[in-house]
Amino acid sequence: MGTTIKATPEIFGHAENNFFNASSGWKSWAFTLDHKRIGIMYLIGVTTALFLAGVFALVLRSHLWIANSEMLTPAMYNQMFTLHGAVMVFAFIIPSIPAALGNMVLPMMLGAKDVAFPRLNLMSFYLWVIGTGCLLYAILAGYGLDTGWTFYTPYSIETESGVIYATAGAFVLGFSSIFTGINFLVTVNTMRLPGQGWFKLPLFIWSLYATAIIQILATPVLGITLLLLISERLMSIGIFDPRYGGDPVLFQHFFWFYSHPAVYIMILPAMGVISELIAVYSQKRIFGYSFIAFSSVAIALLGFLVWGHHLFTSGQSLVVTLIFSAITFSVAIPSAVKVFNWLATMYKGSILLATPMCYALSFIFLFGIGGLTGLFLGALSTDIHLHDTYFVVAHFHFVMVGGTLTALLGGLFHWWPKMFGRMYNDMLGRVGCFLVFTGFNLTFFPQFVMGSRGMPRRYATYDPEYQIFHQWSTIGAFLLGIGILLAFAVLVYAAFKGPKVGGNPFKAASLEWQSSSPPDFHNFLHKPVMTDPYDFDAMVYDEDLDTYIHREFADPAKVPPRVEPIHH
Amino acid sequence: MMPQIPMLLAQIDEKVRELTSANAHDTPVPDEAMVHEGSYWFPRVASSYASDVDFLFMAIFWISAVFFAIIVGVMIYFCIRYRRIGGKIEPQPSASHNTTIEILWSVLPSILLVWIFYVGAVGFFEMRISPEDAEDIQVTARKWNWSFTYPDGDISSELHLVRDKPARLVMRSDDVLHSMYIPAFRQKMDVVPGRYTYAFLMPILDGKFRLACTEYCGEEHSKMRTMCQVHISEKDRKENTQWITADHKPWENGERLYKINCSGCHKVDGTPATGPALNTIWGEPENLIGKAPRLVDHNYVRESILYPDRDIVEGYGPVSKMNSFQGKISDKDIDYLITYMQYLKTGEVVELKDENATDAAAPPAEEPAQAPAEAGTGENN
Amino acid sequence: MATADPQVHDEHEHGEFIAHHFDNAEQQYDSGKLGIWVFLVTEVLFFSGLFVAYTLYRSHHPEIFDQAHVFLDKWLGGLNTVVLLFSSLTMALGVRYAQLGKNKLVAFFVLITMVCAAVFIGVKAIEYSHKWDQGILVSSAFNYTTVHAVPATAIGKALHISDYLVYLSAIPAILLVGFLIAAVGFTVGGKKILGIFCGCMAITAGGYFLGVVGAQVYMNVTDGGVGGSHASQPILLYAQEDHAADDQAGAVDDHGDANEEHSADDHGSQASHGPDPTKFVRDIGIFFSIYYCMTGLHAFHIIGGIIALAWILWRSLLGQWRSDYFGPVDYVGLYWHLVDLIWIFLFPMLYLID
Amino acid sequence: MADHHDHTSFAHPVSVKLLVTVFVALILLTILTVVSAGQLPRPFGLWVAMGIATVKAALVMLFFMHMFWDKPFNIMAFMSSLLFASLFISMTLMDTGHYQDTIDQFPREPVAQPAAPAQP
Repeated sequence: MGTTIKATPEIFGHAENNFFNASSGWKSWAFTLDHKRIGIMYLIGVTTALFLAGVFALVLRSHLWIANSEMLTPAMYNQMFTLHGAVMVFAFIIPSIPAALGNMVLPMMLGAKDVAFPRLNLMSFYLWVIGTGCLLYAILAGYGLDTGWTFYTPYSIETESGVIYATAGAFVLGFSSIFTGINFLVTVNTMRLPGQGWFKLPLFIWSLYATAIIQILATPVLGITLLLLISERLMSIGIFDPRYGGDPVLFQHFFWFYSHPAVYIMILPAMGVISELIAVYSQKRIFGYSFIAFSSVAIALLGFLVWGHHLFTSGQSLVVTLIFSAITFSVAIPSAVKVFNWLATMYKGSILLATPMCYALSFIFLFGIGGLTGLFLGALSTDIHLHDTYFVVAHFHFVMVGGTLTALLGGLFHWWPKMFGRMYNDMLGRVGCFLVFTGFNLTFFPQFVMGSRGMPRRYATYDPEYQIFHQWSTIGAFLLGIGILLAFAVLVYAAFKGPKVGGNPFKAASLEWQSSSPPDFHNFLHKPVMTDPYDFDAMVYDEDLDTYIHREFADPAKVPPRVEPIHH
Repeated sequence: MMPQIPMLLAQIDEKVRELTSANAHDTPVPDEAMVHEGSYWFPRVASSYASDVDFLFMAIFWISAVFFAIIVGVMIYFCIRYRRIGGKIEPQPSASHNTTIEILWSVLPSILLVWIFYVGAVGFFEMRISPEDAEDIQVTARKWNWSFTYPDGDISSELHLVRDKPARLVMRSDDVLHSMYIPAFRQKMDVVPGRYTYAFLMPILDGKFRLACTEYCGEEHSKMRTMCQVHISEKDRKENTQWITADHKPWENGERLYKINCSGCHKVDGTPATGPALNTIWGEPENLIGKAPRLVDHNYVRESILYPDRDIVEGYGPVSKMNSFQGKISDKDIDYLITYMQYLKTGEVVELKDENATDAAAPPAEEPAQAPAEAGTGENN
Repeated sequence: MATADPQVHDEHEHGEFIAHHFDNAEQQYDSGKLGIWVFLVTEVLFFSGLFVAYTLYRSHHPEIFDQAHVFLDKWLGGLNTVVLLFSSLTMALGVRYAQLGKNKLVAFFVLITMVCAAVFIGVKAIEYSHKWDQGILVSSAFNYTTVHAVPATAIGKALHISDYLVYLSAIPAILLVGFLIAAVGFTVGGKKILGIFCGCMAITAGGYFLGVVGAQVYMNVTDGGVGGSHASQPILLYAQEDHAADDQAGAVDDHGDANEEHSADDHGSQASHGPDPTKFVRDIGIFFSIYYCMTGLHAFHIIGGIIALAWILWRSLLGQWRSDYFGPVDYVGLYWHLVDLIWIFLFPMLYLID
Repeated sequence: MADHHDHTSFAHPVSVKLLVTVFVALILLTILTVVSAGQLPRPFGLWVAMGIATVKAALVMLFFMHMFWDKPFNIMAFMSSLLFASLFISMTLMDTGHYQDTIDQFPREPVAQPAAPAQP
């Protein structure tokens, strides 16, 4: 390692000419086909949705501070929780990791210049904007939406709130999600670097690939479901409307055929992010690569066979209930396999508790609870008791927030220097992580107890017995809010004012780290060297650039010439 | 860490119970016996299968706790043991793959999962399949209250059961989805419009327990709570459920009818809710949407019950939120309700003049209200 | 796909049709091909919801399907099947000639495909308007009256046009006229390719009227259609042939028509076909809810297909296809065949119930 | 210009003869299914009709959609949609079949006539 390395900053270090200043003017963003810019626009979008829905959540929690609160009218409360759920699910969580982080990282991980269909990618973003706009229009136009994010019939047929706007919004958001899925699936299939076999892909790619499969197979069913619901409202076609011989339980089948796999759209990319983080910050080859990879695909496919567990008390038949319960347990295995493999990866590693790793460890803790409490809900007799109580609310928040949001934050901290070429304040980042972790547990742990004691969900007022739990929960929610704010504040500050950083500050080995930070418009100024994404020994430290580069570039003679011009 | 939190929370809980009992009158169903008296995790065990549910819950809890403790323990240990010191990246070599261990940690937990599934399924069938000798209680859920019709024709707004006597709830909804949930019984079943659903109840403990709607059903969803009272004998129950009799004053019958049918949307303390309060309006002119004001008299009340979308009071529109009670309520019942409204307004006790005549005038109207009783035997129109 | 991004300037390294992020034509073609297949997957699953609804109601309420399908005319459905199959053939030929780089032949076959699509829509318009006339609507609005408002005279009958048909035909008529004017305008103005393109679009819009006229003539000649087996299905629900009984039954019989001025002989001419509304099973309208959802969604896909085909036609006229760049024709072709595939199943499911 | 068009390995023009043959087969099958409709005893009619539709679909997919010459992955991707659609149908059908009697027994009151006949 004694050789002096003459790699230029433009290629591997902090690049002054990058995709941010490759072109300028608002049109260069609004009509951009560059996956990185689209990713950043997506990131801004989903973060806005997160904060908006987060404010709804805090309003809800404030209302629930006392048992018979009159802060909100029941009607307003119902609209609040509906919008919180709908915006969080459709406008934030589903696009969060795939569309924001995935867009940023996926083509670069494959050594590609862009996704396969850049225009489809841009269209997906604009559909997201339109769909979210429709969802929000339901509030702004004074209609409100009070069906719960699940739109269960017949209430959603009868209510006077803006169901059509909201369902149209969710419909459009569904297509946004489908287009992202198609794009990613095709990109991974056809645009890998020569020599990059399926088992040389980073596990984040595997998880995004599994996610794309679900997006493609499940989301269209949401589309038709919402279309039928809109028809039902406009013309009472009678398929879900019991007044005309329809079957409300059928709607639930339709809805959950999409929405249960959608749960895995939310969590699978998070698992992929965690696989990357654990490996990089332990500097160890990921343990059981193929098991983690195939468990993603297994989860994606098994996820289609378990939707009926949302219908255990809905009037579903006993036999089908039994089948769905049995298959539900089978999903537990691949999830557990992933957790065990992450732990095994840390074994004998060189663990750096940087902010991303803190989020990764939080993820294991919170997802562990979220996953294990799923057992209570998968088992039939306990589910009868716990169904539609706060236990369920706590369970899925542990998975969705404790899992996905934590992973999103971890991923953002990990790839932030790559995206912006600047480093964040690690100490403040860790403080933010601690606040998120503590606030989260304080918010949702009491809800398990409440639920098990019989507190139903979606209640605007409740028995005073539960008040103390609600108060803990409310305090925790504000703490969680502060934590998330702090995390984003650290990131935003770093993007503009943070110290400049080279192409690969964390000694990561996947391909996106072979570019400069921020990357060039064409992602790479050289042909990236195909390398194992978990072969950390291949990366060597470059003193001049203060960053890690692939050892092949360590010899000046081997640095390839620039093949892609930046400007003309 | 797990054991302390429950203890700590239990202490806090105790304290809150003291504090909250002071303002218990604010709660919709203030009843001391209904305050939480179960264990830390559960309400009281009041049905035959509740203890099985609790057993499985605690079994999963401890299995999960052990796994969770191992995972988090190993994670923390690794973080300390293998932490990066002084910025030197020095991972030690170790295998990155081991099929045996992968298969082991896939298969061993599966065995536990199979056991959990089996116990859950057995408990589930116990909860769902009613024995032959269970009495059928007809349940009607509507926004936002419950009515329970017993085999002898009595109706109540609270569920009354007899201890150790199995009951099968035959449930129907008048409007949207609801769900019947009795935490102390660990029993829950959705009430689906357009069909019947069934729930099996086997009370083993007498007392009053909460009954709540757990499927979101609109504005006052959280007010759709009532009680389930378990009596020690059939006789005891009869005293509580039998009610429209000559012994009662007409307004008393009206009050009970109000509780079953109207209390979800109409208050009697003068506050407006989904519909206008019923205690002040009798004999007063009401402003109607798009129509001249109208006096609240016999005709208007009757019309409002049967054709709620005709004359809508200002402030409760633009369209009526009320379902028609046509075919669901008899003329006599309407008269009872009117006497109740009169009583609330003026305090005067009005006797029904010609009970037999009213009775004879509308005998078939009673019919549909009883229809669910025969429904189990395959009535089909 | 030709790139329009101003940020991309590396065309000297690629063929002009290869987007900057692809290495070569084959990679681009394979990506697009996989993309369209995956898109077809989403289409199949999109329709699957309706197939679920169909399967459930058919298996749980066969009586509804037994009764209700007689309102559908299997000959019109069959005609549409043949039209779509033919369009599939021409589409496949279009793809073939795109692969050979013969742009004029591509344009020709794509135009035929578009015309077939328009004919299909025209026939559907007749089917729909005919049903709306009779009050054969979705479940909640199902309000069947046997006799539609047809004038009594033979000539009046032949010329009779439903109001709904006029509404449905408004947009195609506007398109027809608009494209005709544009075609003439562009041709005179010297923009030959645009002129040809608009002419083709006008022909396509004309295809709609070809379908409408053909199906309307069939309807008028057969007095409301034969293939629906109004006459051939001797099921209980039909009104009895006995006219005398009809007259006694008065307003509740199958002539319970809104138009009171019907003469007696008109009664006679219509009495032999037309189911008796009093004999309908419960929820018969559910069949039509499913029918309208399925065929309506399918028709939307046809219209979307016409738009996509127009894009292909335009590029064929520009002569852009070559043996290493024909992807878009292939992709649109695959989409078009899928629309055909779905119809292949819808036809027996809805029209041919025994 | 690019130098690709000499070795275009990915274009598979199908012969006109084959396409027309397939079309003729499709038309014959269509005629067969229309004619046979209503002629067969109860369960068979449906099966025959759906069987013919499946054969027609197979012909369209294999030859018009070039599946016969396509990459295995594309075929697998498309076929998976059928798998998942049938999963959706079968599980839902199985469930609703079990509780159908609770719907059929339910005494449903007729709904008031719709306010106005729906416009197109």
